[in-house]
Amino acid sequence: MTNIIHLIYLVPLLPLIGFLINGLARKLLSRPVVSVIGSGVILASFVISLLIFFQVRQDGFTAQTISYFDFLSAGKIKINFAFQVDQLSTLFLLIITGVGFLIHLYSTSYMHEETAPGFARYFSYLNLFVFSMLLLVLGANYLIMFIGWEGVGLCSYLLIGYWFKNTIYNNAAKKAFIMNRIGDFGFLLGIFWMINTFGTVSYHDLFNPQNGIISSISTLNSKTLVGITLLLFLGAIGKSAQIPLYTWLPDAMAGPTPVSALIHAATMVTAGIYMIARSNLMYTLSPITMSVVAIIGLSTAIFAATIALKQNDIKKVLAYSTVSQLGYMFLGLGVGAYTGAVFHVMTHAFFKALLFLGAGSVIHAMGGEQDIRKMGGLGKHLRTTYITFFIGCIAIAGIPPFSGFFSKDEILTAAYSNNTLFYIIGVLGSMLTAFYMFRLLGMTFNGKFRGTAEQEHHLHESPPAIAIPLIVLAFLSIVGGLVGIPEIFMHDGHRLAAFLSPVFAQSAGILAKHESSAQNEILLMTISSVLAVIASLWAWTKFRKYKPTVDESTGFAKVLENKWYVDEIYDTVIVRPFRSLSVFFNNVIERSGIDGLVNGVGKGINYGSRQIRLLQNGQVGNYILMMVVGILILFIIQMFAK
Amino acid sequence: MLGKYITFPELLLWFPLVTGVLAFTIKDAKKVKAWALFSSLMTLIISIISLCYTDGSKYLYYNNVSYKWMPYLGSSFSIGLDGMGRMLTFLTALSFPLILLGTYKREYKNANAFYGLMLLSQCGLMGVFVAMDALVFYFFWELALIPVYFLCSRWGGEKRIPATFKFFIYTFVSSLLMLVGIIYIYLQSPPTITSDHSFAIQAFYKTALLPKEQGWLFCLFFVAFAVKMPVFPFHTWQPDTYEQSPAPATMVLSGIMVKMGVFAVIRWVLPVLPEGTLKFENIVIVLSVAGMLYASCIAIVQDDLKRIVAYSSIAHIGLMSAAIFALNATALQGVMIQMLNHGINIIGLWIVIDLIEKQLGIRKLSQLGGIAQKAPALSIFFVIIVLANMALPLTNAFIGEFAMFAGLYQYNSWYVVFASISVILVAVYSLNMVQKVFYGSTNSITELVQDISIREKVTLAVIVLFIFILGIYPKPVFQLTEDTVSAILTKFGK
Amino acid sequence: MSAIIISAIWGVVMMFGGVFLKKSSSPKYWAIAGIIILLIANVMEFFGWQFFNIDTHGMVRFDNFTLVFNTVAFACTLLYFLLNGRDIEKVGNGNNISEYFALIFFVLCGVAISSSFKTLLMLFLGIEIMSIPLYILTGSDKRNLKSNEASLKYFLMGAFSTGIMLMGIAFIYGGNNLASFYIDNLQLGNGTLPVMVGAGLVMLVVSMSFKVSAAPFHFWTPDVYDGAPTVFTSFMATIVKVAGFIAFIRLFQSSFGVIQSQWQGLIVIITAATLLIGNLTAVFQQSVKRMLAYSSIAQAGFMMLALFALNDTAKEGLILYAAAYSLASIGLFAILARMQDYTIEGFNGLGQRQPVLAITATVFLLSLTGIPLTAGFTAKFYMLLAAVKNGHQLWLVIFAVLCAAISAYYYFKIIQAIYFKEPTENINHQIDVNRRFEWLLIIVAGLIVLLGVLPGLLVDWLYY
Amino acid sequence: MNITQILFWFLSVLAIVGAAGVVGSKNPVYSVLWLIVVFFAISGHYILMNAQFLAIVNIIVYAGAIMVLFLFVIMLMNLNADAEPAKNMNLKMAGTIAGMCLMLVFVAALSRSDEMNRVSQMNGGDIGLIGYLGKVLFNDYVIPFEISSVLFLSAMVGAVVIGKKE
Amino acid sequence: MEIKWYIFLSLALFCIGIVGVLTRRNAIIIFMCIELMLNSVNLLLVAFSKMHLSGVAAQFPTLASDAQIFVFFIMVVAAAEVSVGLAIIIMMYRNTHSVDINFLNRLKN
Repeated sequence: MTNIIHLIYLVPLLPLIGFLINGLARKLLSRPVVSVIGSGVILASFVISLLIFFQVRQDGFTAQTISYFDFLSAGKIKINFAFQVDQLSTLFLLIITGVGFLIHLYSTSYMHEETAPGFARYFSYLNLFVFSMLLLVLGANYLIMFIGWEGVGLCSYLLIGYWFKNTIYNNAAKKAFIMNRIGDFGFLLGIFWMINTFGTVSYHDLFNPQNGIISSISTLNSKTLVGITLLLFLGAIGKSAQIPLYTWLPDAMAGPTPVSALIHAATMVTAGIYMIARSNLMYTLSPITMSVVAIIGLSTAIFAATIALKQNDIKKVLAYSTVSQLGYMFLGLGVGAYTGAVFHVMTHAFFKALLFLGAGSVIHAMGGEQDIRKMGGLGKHLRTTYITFFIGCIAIAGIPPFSGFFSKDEILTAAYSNNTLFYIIGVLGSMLTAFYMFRLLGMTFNGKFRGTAEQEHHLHESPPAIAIPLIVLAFLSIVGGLVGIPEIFMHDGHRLAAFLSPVFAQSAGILAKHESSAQNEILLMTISSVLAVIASLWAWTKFRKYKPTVDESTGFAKVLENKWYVDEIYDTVIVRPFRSLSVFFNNVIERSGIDGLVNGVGKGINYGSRQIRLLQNGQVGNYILMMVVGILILFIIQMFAK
Repeated sequence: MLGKYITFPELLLWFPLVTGVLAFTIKDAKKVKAWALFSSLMTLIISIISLCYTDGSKYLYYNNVSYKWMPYLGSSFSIGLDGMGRMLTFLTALSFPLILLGTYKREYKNANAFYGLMLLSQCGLMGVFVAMDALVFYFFWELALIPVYFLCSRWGGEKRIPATFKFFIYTFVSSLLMLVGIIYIYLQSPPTITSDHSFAIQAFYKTALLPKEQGWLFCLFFVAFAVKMPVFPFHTWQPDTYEQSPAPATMVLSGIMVKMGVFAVIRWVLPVLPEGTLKFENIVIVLSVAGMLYASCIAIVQDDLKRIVAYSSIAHIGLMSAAIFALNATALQGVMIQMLNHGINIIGLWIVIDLIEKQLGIRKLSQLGGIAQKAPALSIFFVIIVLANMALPLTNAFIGEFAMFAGLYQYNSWYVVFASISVILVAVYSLNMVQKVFYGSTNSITELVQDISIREKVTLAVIVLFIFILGIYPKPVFQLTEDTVSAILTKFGK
Repeated sequence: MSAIIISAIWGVVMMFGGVFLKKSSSPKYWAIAGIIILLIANVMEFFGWQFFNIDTHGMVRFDNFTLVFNTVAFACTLLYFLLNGRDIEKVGNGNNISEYFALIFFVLCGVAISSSFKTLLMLFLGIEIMSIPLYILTGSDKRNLKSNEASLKYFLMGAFSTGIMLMGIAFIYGGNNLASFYIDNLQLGNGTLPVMVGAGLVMLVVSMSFKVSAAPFHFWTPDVYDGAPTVFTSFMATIVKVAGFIAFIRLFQSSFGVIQSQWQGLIVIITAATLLIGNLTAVFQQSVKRMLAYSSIAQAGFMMLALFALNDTAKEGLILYAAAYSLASIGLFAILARMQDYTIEGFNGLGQRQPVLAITATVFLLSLTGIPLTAGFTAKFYMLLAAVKNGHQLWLVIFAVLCAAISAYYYFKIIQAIYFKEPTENINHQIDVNRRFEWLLIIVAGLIVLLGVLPGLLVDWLYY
Repeated sequence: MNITQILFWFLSVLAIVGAAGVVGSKNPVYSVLWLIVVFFAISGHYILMNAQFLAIVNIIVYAGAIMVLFLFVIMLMNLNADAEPAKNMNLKMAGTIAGMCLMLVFVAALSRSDEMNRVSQMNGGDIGLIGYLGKVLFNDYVIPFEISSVLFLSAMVGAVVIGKKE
Repeated sequence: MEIKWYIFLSLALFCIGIVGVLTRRNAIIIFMCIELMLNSVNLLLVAFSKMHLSGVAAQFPTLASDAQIFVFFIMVVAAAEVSVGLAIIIMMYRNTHSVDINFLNRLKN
């Protein structure tokens, strides 16, 4: 058993192989073969991950770094291609491969209408994504993480633009990539800063408790650390869709629904959380950054939630919800609840994947329709979907004892002990969450069907390949929270915290624990749960009898419907001026300025040529006069100018 | 054994020359094409052998051959290969088969002259990379230009004559300035047995120059190389020339010739004029970084595929030139590998663009679209190459750019902050290009496009293979150039 | 010494040949024979075989520099005869052929004198012997008004500059304490330049500048080169002009070399002006012949750098430049002489019609531009080397280099016409060439490349 | 003021007046005649300086031969009438000013010369005598003398080539 | 006589010659002016020869006579030039029936 860790390379390698096979032989392979290969490799990875997990879980396991080769050795920089196996990465492995497998499975059915090569292309992209994501979490240094980081961005791009004939989808894909790149820009700078100051980017060198470089820093808020952490956080903002770079995520819903589930809900967008959790020590040492993270997280949470209230596209609602939930995770990170954040990543992966897949199932049934105003009453036709979706909604709304409750509560509790205002806003956000989720549920599954007759005729429950993942995820959404039962309910109930404790041990040592009293904690829980339940019920009752209205929404509702006009603002403030600048560069500076100067020299010479040749006017008298003048000048220079 | 009678630098230099001259005599278009391909493949084999062949000492004296040339002047025809030289000769040798294969379908009038000139330009380029004597270097520096000039002007697009002529004048002026600089340094160089001064590279390295002299000499040299690279604001010849040149010439220009500038700065400016370098490094870096952003911005609003790639190349080269002047091992190593990478990537880009243009006769973004449906293989290759051009991790350019950025960061972090904005901008225009060309729906023109043949697939596959191999395991290249870099840095006491 | 004597004698021979040889084609062969004899005699003298042992009282001296230059000049003349023999016979409707050859031999005599003089008197005579036959040759196309006009202009201005030169000589004689015309005696050892000698020096500079067509005394050049029959333009723009430079540098190096710093300013001004005016004016020309005339001014500017530098490298460079420039120009003029249309459009599509002519013309033009691998480059390189070596006024060198770039502009216009343009409809593109002519052009081009690769072949003889 | 000086001034004034006459006469024939006056004046100077040979040669060659040639040509062309239309006044002015400036500059420059006050030996010295000069010419200057024959030959050939009617 | 008077006289003649060259349009008169210039040089040379005779050349009279020989050669050359020059002028006259240099303007620019 001990050497199973050395098989770690197989975990990313298998998806890569899947990618290569599916990608290169996409014209030769039939759909079933592609499905088997595509899902099989992920399953295999999952199995290996599981085995590794069991080993890591054993007591006394210390983080291991497994180096493969010199990746980059230029001058001072020596960076290995190495994997890090510890509790955090293993947990993420499980989430990625586990949820990933389910979604692959789901996709085999969901994407069945694609042509065989397209199908293979889709699976190869998915495999590549899993590979990149695994690289991201497995990397033993920030460079490898960055590889995965950009890799998932790429896959996200490819998958959002999977239907490449559609220009809107392409634009969405492009937007996603570019926004991610803005984040990556910060990440990259952070890495450079690290390299420059610490000379290394390897986690082991930086964080190991014995002689890690960061570990030995004792001052808080050193300029370097604050800078690095802020830059890295910029990366996280981009990847995890936080204010101000969140706008790509709702647009990213252009991709196939399983992709939204996998990438834009369960895994990729949580990379930012992973990264900060991974560098928790640095963040802990820079409280300024922590506050920034918390504030941005919280504001994103509430901001996205408000937008979600008025969205009518089923996937858009979920997308904003994702943004909002990610905000919670950052809030957790910002207030030092690293475990809580990771916990929420996990539970969120379950229920948000569930919700997305459920939405996919709905869309599938509706023949591609995504507008919830044209749905309604689907619960009758899609029983499984309805039930699982319902479970998902409860979980995300934070109603006990479903998984969302535990994880969100942990974050909120930590927020409370950090700053009461955080807590209040957080609870408000969670109310909003409950509200819009149940609005979604109500409008989709309850009431009367509002679509066309033809659509109604075709309504049917999805095949098993779709249903099974839903059921599994629903199950996980219910019980997933049980790995993190708060201390007050059960001693040693927070197994996750125990499991992850080696990773966060150093931070925990530094963070002053504001242990709140047990009563207090129960009170808080009660408040949030009750509020969530109230919000849910209100929304459900209100929207289960939704009737489409033609009149345009006005005032604040309109602002919300238009997503606070953020896209428009970006367009006017950044995109357009930038484009004008580029046009200015191109037309004025390049054409008229530099090129004009160069051509001007040419023209000047031509002009000079035309003028100077007039001296040569054919008259001998003039010529001789010119000579005489020349003599005069030369003579004066020679004889007098001394 | 081989090294005793005839050496690699000689082989690499004379082989293309001889085959190039012979190519002129082959009248049959098909045969001459095959001949050129054969010749370039042979050169590639020679170059690969030279890469494997080592005798322990890699820097400067390795494989050095020297013939008496102008003994009174202290110039000898001396050529040799060090790590950097071997890398760049390899790039040259590798590029030509790729170029020829990638454009094999093209039919050019007077094929014998066309391919003959191609091979001659290869000879010229090789000469630049192997020269170990300033005069020899200058010789080849100009000679490499002439065949390319003819190629561009004879077989290029509609406005080829003014465009390439601008290019010619630009480079000619600048290289003449460099000649003045070379002469000046020569006249300060220490005496040798046969002459008062010497053009040999070692003599140049030993020449002691006053800081003030170094300052203006630096300007003379740098302008020459900046034009070739090109660095903002000496770049305006480039987009026009790339746009108007025939595809193979464009590839030679951007794939290899641009590297001449970078190479020359590393080989002839840094070690010879250390103090001049230190004096101007800031200015150069600022120019380069400004150029990066500027070119990237312009690339965004271009409509012509070739111009986009041209401006993108300016941006990439800007980073290289900035990194050179960061003057540390990391950055220089990055530059080294990036020379190779950029060469490979941009040739790939041109090949794809040429394949599109050849089939459809257009290369305007606004007229293209939906090619991915009709030509998936072409699209995949193109996307991969574009991604490599964007320096996505695990592709070759990432390694180079990462090292360069990291090195530049050591020099001054603010430059990197600005320079890496281009990381975002490159994504903007690259993806825009991919989208406009390959995605979306087809129109009446692009409907006719067909996917590429096996030959072109192989060509592009080789490029992609290099992209990934160098992107995942760049160590051999780093090792190859390590000694060169450290030898240069010792001049700066680093 | 044999060069002067044999060329004079052969001139007389050719002169009488006009009377006795009736067959119109034979003067050419006689002339070729004569030039070969001249060349051989000269080379033999170089290796120490003196035919004539005459006490010249030190008025002429044939040193290595002279002999190497003479060899170059005679070799170029040989090529010139070979290439242009037929065209010379056509000038002025085929009359007076042998007289033309006789005059050319007299010019060569003048060339030999002006490359070997040691006194101002011999310089004066040499320059005059070069000039007077050229006035005639310029006007040899008697029915052509342009030729007449050129001839008269050349003559008037030439005579005027002779006056200037003589005044200068007079002042130098009057002002120097040794009362000598011997240029070596003018070595002004104590480093001061007497006022009167200074005045004379300015006038000598002016008149020599006139002979080598340096600005602002170049005005005769375009008109005369344009008006003269192309074959003779070829001769006077190359060999004669270069001989002027040889005389120029010989005079100033021996006489005023040590006090160069006191008059370098003049040369700097003249050089800069020549480079600028020559190159700039050439840009706009439509007629290739006239363009070459201006370009010859530009090239003169580069050769002036030798005078600016005034060191051994400058001499080497001048020899190389002489060879490079003469060969390329002779070749180009030979092609031009066979063409019907002298405009740049006349060259359109030459690459397709006459590949050999095209490629050789390209080599000549590249050489004139100064692209490596051609003699033009090595020559320019030596010039720059010499000028930088001189150590002063580096800006002039950079200026020269920039002007060289301008020269690329107009030389390449022809290359562009040759290769990249289609023949124009309404222009007579006919060229009258044969195999022999092509081979000769190839030989000239080959020589250019040879000197471009191995300049030592020529320069090393200076130190033989 | 002795007789030499008087003669000197007289001849100088004559020469300058003659020269002005050459430039100023409208009729070319008068110009020729004025030029002859100048030549005589210059010959007078030669005699003053005891350069007898040159004085004679000047009269014979210049005044006698060359000027006659000029006269012939002028008469051949029948240019004795006022054939010259008014020249561009600007150019004329410019020419005159340039010439005067040149004169001014020359004089100004040369006045600073050391030689200015040295004396030119008048009347004495036999170097200007035919016998002396002849010896020098045919001993030391034999080469230039022979070479000047080439000059004459070429001039002769030239004149024939140009002058011969086709 | 002091040499300066000779110098001034020569310069005066020389410059009058130049003025004539510049202001006249008749080729023959221009040519005559050039002859005038040459003569002024001759005068100056002779004066210098006599000046040196009383100075450095007192012991070596050949140094002084060199100038007079030079003058002789100038005359020779002038004669040759005249023959050629007049021939050219006549040729010109034959073709254009004019010796006005202002009409020499076919070649320009």
